[in-house]
Amino acid sequence: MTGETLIFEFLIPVLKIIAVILYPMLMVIVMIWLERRVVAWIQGRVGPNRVGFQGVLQPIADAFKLFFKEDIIQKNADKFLFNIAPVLVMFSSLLAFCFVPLGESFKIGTYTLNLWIAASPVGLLLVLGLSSVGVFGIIFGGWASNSKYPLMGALRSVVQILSYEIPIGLTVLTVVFFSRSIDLIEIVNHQFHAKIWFGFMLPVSFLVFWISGIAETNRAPFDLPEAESELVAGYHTEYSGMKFAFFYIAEYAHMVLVSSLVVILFFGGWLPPFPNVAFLSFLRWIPGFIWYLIKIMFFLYLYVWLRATLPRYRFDVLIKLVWKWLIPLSLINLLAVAFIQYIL
Amino acid sequence: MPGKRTPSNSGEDLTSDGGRHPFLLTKLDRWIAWSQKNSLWPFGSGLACCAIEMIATAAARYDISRFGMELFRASPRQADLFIIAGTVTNKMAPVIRRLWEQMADPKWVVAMGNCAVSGGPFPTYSVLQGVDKVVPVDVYVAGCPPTPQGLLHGLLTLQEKIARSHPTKDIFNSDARRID
Amino acid sequence: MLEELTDVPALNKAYRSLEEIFGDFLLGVSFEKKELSVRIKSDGLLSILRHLKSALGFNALNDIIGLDNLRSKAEGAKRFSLLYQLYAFPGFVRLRLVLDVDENEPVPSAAPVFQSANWAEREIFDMFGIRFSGHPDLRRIYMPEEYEGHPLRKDFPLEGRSDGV
Amino acid sequence: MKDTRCARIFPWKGGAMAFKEIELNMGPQHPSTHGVLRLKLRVDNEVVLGIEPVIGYLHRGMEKLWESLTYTQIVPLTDRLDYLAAVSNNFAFVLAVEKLMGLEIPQRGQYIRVILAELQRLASHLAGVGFMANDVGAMSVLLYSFEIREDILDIFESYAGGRLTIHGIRLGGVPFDLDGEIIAMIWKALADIPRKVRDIEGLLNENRIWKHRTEGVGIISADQALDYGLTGPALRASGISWDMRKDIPYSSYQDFAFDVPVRSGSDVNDRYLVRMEEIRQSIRIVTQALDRLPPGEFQAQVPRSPKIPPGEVFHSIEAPKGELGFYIKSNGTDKPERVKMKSPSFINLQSLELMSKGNLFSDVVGILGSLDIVLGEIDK
Repeated sequence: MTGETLIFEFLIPVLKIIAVILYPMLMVIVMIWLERRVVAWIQGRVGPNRVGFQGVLQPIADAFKLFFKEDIIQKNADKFLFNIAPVLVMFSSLLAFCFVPLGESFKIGTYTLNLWIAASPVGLLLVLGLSSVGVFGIIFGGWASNSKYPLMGALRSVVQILSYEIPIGLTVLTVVFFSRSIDLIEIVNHQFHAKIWFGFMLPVSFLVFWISGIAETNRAPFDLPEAESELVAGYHTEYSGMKFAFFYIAEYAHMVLVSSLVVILFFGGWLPPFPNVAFLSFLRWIPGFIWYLIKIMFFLYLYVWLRATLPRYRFDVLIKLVWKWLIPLSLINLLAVAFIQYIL
Repeated sequence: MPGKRTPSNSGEDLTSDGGRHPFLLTKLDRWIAWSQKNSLWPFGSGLACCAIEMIATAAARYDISRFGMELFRASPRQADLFIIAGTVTNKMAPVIRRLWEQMADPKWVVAMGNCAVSGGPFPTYSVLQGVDKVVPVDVYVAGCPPTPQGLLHGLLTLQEKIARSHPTKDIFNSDARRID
Repeated sequence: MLEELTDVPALNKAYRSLEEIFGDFLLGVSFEKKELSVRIKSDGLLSILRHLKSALGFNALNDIIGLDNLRSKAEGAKRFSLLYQLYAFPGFVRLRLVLDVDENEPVPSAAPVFQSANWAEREIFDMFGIRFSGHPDLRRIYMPEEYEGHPLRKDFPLEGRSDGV
Repeated sequence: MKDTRCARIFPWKGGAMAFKEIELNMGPQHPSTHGVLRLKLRVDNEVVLGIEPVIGYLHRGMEKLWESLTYTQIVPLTDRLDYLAAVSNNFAFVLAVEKLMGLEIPQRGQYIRVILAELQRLASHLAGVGFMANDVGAMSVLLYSFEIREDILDIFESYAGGRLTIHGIRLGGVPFDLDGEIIAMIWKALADIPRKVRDIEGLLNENRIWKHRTEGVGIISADQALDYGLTGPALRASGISWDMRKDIPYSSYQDFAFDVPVRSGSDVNDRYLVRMEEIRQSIRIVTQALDRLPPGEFQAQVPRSPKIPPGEVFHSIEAPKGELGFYIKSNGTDKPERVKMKSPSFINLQSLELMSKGNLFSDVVGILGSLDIVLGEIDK
């Protein structure tokens, strides 16, 4: 085995596997810090600024502390499910990142480095599927705690996530109509060839997908499963220490995942903006990965903004919103897009 | 095994002779104490007047989020710091004790206000004369109610106390923090 | 004579009406600091309250106040007094009914007439140990269920009898 | 159960999919019970079938304690009743004692009392609205309202030295005169507050989610409200114009022009809107009082520990939460024979079950927030 093959065949895949864990973690750490600072800024406060430069080490201190906290398992809890729930949530959101491409491939000498781990031809399906597996963790956690508030949180979460899956599926279909592929890389490439991002072609799809995506991640204003003023802490009320941290991190990882999906499906992934405007071609000199991160950060910022601004939905209004508005809207959208596709 | 209690004899081996820890644990001690002091998540529990000042401390003017303490956890399982803000009555005392027991180790208690410290202006049949009769208190903050500055000073004092502590001792010695 | 007693026409009217219908139940009347208080017998309480509410427009029971007259009572007088504060809307007229009760004497509950009497009577039961017959849910309201003694009685020490916890 | 909106959403109720009725315990430690209130809820899935409030977790035995203290010693303890509106408690108690003494307060003292009480009403309503919005999920509103509240607390701090329980009204008048510096601070705060309040309204008033959460929720009709003895903004939102400041004026309130906001929707949103309007009216009152602040004494001559002639009196004022009254029976010494406090929150809380039945569990916290209760004055 030559040194080159060792590097390219063995070392780089291993590094990639490490990276697929590190990348979401890093994003989560940045996101937690960003959220606390941005929410503080919106509310006229300062936010964490004592630990490290401007408080950037705050999430690390939090995680380190949680790691050394006592792990309480209730006497009446279902121990197996109670333990498996945070793992399931964490596992599903991390695994989904395997199929999310981070940028275009580039060449190092003769070797082509792909910024993705698994280029699956059905990547979109896998990501959507894996991101929904997390709901099992929430159900298990809520049920196994053997406590009423977590159970109610879990029940809310099931209904909410199952309902909001439907508009997500329907809107993703419209993207697939145009790209003629459910490979995430192909979808981005198609936006490159089409010279327009799908978000501008299919604004309704984008809006419905984005709203449903927020609901999928249980974030404000759809944070009913963990509504603090009602359900104390929702499905993770009984969790402490590292298991709670898993839920906490998984929620943020899920947000990053949804933002990545929005960017890939509707905003051209790692493509620079205005690819067809000649005098803006210098934007291409910035690596695609940077563009990709900037776009994701924008959508993560929107998450925080919404959280600081809006009150929480009530359960019946939440369900009404999806069944009376989002699903019919996405159905009409689907028909319209299909019709246009047929005519063209 | 963080958090899990190991048999105390192994703990005694590690921390038997006072401050002379093995080098590794000393370093670890410092890191754990650093993280614990910088990420004190208070338990969002208010009892009486002092609770309003506690909220004012978290609000924009005084802003304890600077110290990473703005994550008021509603569930005792996830909190590190129990700010007992207000009068504890005999009816409430068992609840306070239970909430304290529900919190995961390591945990700290700040008695905020004269009522929590000593019963304050209420020497009556229904008021617990000092919360330290039911839970161990780390820092006492006097005042009726204490100003947010006062509470902040109490919290910073607690941070200093944590910085001086030896967390590994507590982890390996299961009886270190137990009081009965 | 009554016009000299109060300067509020609505109160005069109310008292005249009470005197007419429930004359047997009235024990006395006083007008002090612009407040009319009518002392009544406890058997007449419910019918008087109903009459005040339906016919005279005293549609809100503001509060029930309990008094322990242990130290100041005359020989042979009853130990406790209950004060019913009534309001009339519109017009903002205040009327007070006074009721003398002995230690183990049950009082008819006003809760069927005024919803607001529910908790007020529970409070008086808790603090003074006066029982209200016909109350839907007469339990202690402030003190724990198993607590012994009634704190606002004059013979109850301020620090309580036991150590509490 | 009433046929409410939520009963219609769950049409299978009682059918094959009926859920077991479960008991849910909210409190005494819960993020949105405003202190140590405990609610025993009976819920079917999320629909509330019944609520039983359990109080007394903050019962400090105030009324018993007062019987062993002199009148002047009692005044600072009244601060700790409704701790969000400490001055209003002083005000009610002091007025009752003065009525018993037959004491006349100098005009300037009365005006300063009005200024302090109205500033306190502003602070209390702001905190109330903030907590209510926080319960409904709009967390920034709480911080905005606390920021406005800080301006008022600053005034109190420079006036009396305290922030929350300031003991700002004393027997015979007020402890200090309003000097130019404090008046300038009040003017500045009055100029700032309407703008900042508009920020809060901009976040909530036309917000669709807010409207979903508050409109048609927690309804109590005018008759029921009277039957339960509701007072304060909760009663005025049910269409009954009752404000002690207007109807039985005390402490020179008849000198000021202000409106009593009344709404007829009697839901959570109306209670919120009434509070917001009252904030504006309070600003009007303070402006007038400052403009016409009469010169002269601000304190009547009162002995250090006055002996009150025997008698009994009941006096009530319009506190931010509702009608706050004190019944005092004196026995001729410097200590009262009995003091009974008529607390508005105690009465208002009773109506919670009526308002919440048939609504969703999430609405209970909003309704509780809209009642704006303070456990200190419920439990005494």
